[in-house]
Amino acid sequence: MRKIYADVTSALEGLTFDGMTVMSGGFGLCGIPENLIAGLRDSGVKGLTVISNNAGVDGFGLGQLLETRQIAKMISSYVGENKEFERQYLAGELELEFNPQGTLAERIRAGGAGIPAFFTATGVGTLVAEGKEVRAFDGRDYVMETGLVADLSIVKAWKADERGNLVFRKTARNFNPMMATAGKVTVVEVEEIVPTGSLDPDHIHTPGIYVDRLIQTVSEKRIEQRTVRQRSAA
Amino acid sequence: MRKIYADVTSALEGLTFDGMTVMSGGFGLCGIPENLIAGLRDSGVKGLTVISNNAGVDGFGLGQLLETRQIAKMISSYVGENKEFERQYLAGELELEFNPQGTLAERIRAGGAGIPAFFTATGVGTLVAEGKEVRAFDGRDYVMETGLVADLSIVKAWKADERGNLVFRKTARNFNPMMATAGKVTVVEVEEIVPTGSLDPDHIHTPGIYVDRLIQTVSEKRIEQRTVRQRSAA
Amino acid sequence: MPRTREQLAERAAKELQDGFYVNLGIGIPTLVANYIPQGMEVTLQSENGMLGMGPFPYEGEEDPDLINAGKQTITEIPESSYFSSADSFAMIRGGHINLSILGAMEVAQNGDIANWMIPGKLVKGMGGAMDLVAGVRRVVVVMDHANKHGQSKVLKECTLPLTGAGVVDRIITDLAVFDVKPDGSGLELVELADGVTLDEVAAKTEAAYTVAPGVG
Amino acid sequence: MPRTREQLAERAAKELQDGFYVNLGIGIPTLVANYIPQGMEVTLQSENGMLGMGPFPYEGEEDPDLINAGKQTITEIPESSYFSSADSFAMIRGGHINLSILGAMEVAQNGDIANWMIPGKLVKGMGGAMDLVAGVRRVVVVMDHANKHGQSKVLKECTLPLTGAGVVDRIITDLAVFDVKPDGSGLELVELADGVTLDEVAAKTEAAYTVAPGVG
Repeated sequence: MRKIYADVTSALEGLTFDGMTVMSGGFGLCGIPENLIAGLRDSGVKGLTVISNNAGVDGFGLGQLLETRQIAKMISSYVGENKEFERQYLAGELELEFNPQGTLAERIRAGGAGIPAFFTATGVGTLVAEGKEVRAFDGRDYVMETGLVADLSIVKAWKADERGNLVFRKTARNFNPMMATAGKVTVVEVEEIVPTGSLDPDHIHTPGIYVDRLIQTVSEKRIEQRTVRQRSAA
Repeated sequence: MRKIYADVTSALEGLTFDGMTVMSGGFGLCGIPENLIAGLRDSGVKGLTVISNNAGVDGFGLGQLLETRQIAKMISSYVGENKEFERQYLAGELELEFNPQGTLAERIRAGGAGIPAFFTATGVGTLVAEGKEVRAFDGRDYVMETGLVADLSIVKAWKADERGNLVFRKTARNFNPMMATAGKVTVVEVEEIVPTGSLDPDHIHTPGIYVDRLIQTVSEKRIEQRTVRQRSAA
Repeated sequence: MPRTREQLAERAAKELQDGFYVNLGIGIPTLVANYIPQGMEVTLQSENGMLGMGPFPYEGEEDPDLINAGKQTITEIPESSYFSSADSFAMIRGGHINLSILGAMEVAQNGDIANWMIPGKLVKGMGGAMDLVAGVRRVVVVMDHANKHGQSKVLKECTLPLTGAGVVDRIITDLAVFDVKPDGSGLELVELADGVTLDEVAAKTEAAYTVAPGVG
Repeated sequence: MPRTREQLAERAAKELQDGFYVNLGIGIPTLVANYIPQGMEVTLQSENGMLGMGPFPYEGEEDPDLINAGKQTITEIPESSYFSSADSFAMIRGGHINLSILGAMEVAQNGDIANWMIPGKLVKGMGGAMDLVAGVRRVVVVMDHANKHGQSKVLKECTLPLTGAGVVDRIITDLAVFDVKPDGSGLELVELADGVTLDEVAAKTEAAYTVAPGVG
């Protein structure tokens, strides 16, 4: 039970400092640690470098930290859905580093796996490779990319046991498992904490070793692009 | 059903050629594709480079391919359990490349993931780093290791569905998932083929995209080091 | 006559083959899913972490934990599997996806593609596009032949920052289909849309190209 | 008197801390699992792909799909999880394991360790040892102070090919405990086994070392 915290405030206590780097899981609004993001906002921490595939929407997800100007820099692959982001970026108030999505995912995985750098063909011949080492292997050019780590990773999972073993649900998995490995400290919010032993050991996505603190929360789970098909006429 | 083959012979037909490189899953005798190894032996293919963490035991697993002298080179991390291996190696009949186990696992993962090279601290300052590039990142030295691919990967899983989605069981998972990704062709033997849709999509370890051919087999699953504890006296 | 959006998607669907694993980009490429021939086994990958992507859900059955790379709600099918973003792009980067069909702002005769950034305009990011064009075995671009100013999008050289260099295999436009010749010698016109003439394509194409035997 | 194997394991168990994730090597280190204090939460990792390793099975309950890194049959416990070898060594290499306790043939005063290869003898391979010493946060060696010829295994410099350079944090022998000073200045003797004198250690140790205040 040592990993389980009562609420967002206690789960983040002592972990935040101005100028820190935070990884935040999720793809779009799917699988984001929405309660922990709100907790970071409430903590008042400033000058954050946030590593997250996207930047939330106005007023939700990381949009909340943009509104309060707590983010100094984003490392992302796509940030299209956020007017406040756009405004701050165009005004030069926000620094932005774009990574190809797969390179971002692999940099995080590498950071957690003790790999300081790797080569990928993604981005060769583009702006992404500028200033980076490019090297040929077997006649093809690859660019060297470096591993990423964070002072804090905030992660959303579906279920956890009391030892912090995690299971994700459907495409809400996305960046969460790698980020759990790449934070010096990893805090996880889940929809349900179950007794240790009730998750199938063959089906645990993230072993508890990567989880420092754990809270059970209720999530809004907002849908960004509700898209449906028509039922055939009866 | 297009991926399902009737037996080992048909599953390997047209895939073998002398001098080819084969990855073979398993750790010790746990989770080895024992029927496909026997199939390679029966195919008569020669001059194999075999990438496998271990080399089987005399007469079982890769030991079968050593007996018949079909292996020219092994890339492994530990090969202690095999007298015929020892004899051939000491006689200079068998080439051997030792990789640290984690480096071997990561090289295979990299090969399957389109990463031609990566840096690791493992082996720096040892024989393993000789002749390889060593570079400092953040003040620590790392050695560059390259990705591995194979002409053929043979893999053992527990269950598969008809589309080749795989689930492994306990520590029989080991090297199998990465090898499935790093073979130009991947052939998998499983204990049970279940209807598509009966595996939980959140719990599939290896998506069917990595599986070219699939057979259902009966495995001996020999135990290498049977170790037990005493029951307390009643 | 130039192909409509639906006709472009229908034509692009002819690139599919039985047993293929395919990643479809946003926009017209997404429509290709509607034209998979009956009985053909095609598995769709979504780079946010799903293989075996089903159709949009019926109203009331949307699941916020189940979206595609365009952030749209989707559904599961029997062969579906989920995985992390790292595993998803390992699949893409490692060359395991047979085919990527995606849109573009510009394609050059050497196979360069630009589809993520217009200097001076707000840049939203490349998302997974750079990984897809670099990693997928065959890259097919589906786009209008000309931009809204009537300028050719099939160019000698891209003017916009690249998404990938020398990565496109085929270009399907509303007027024609070009192959990027694997020997690097440029484009070959391999198909005209119904009612479109060689002269019309010539007039609207900046890139140099040869014409395959029997076309026109 | 020199510590027995069991006493060495018992002493090594004092390196454990509540909440630690630990990888135990083959031999004496494996015995450390028997001395985990009651109520202390220690999770054992097995580098072939398991976290939360249980004890050996009862006879008749062996599972060929469930072995440890020494290929011995083991069991599952409630907190167990399984993963691939790549994920296992990502855990090790990434510095997520708190402590590795392992045996050695030689350790040098700069923290070098040799435990995988004797030139001229058959080499079985390094297995996961190089990854463990390079990746785990704290590396503690448990070994006899001298080899079977009576020669010190605690050396100025290793004579055998290294498993890792400058990676050992502490050496526990049957005679004493040494810390490898983090500033690179060499060894410090921090503890004597019961009944062992400073003179005895001095006589049997090739490496240079300082003696911590209060020892001896």
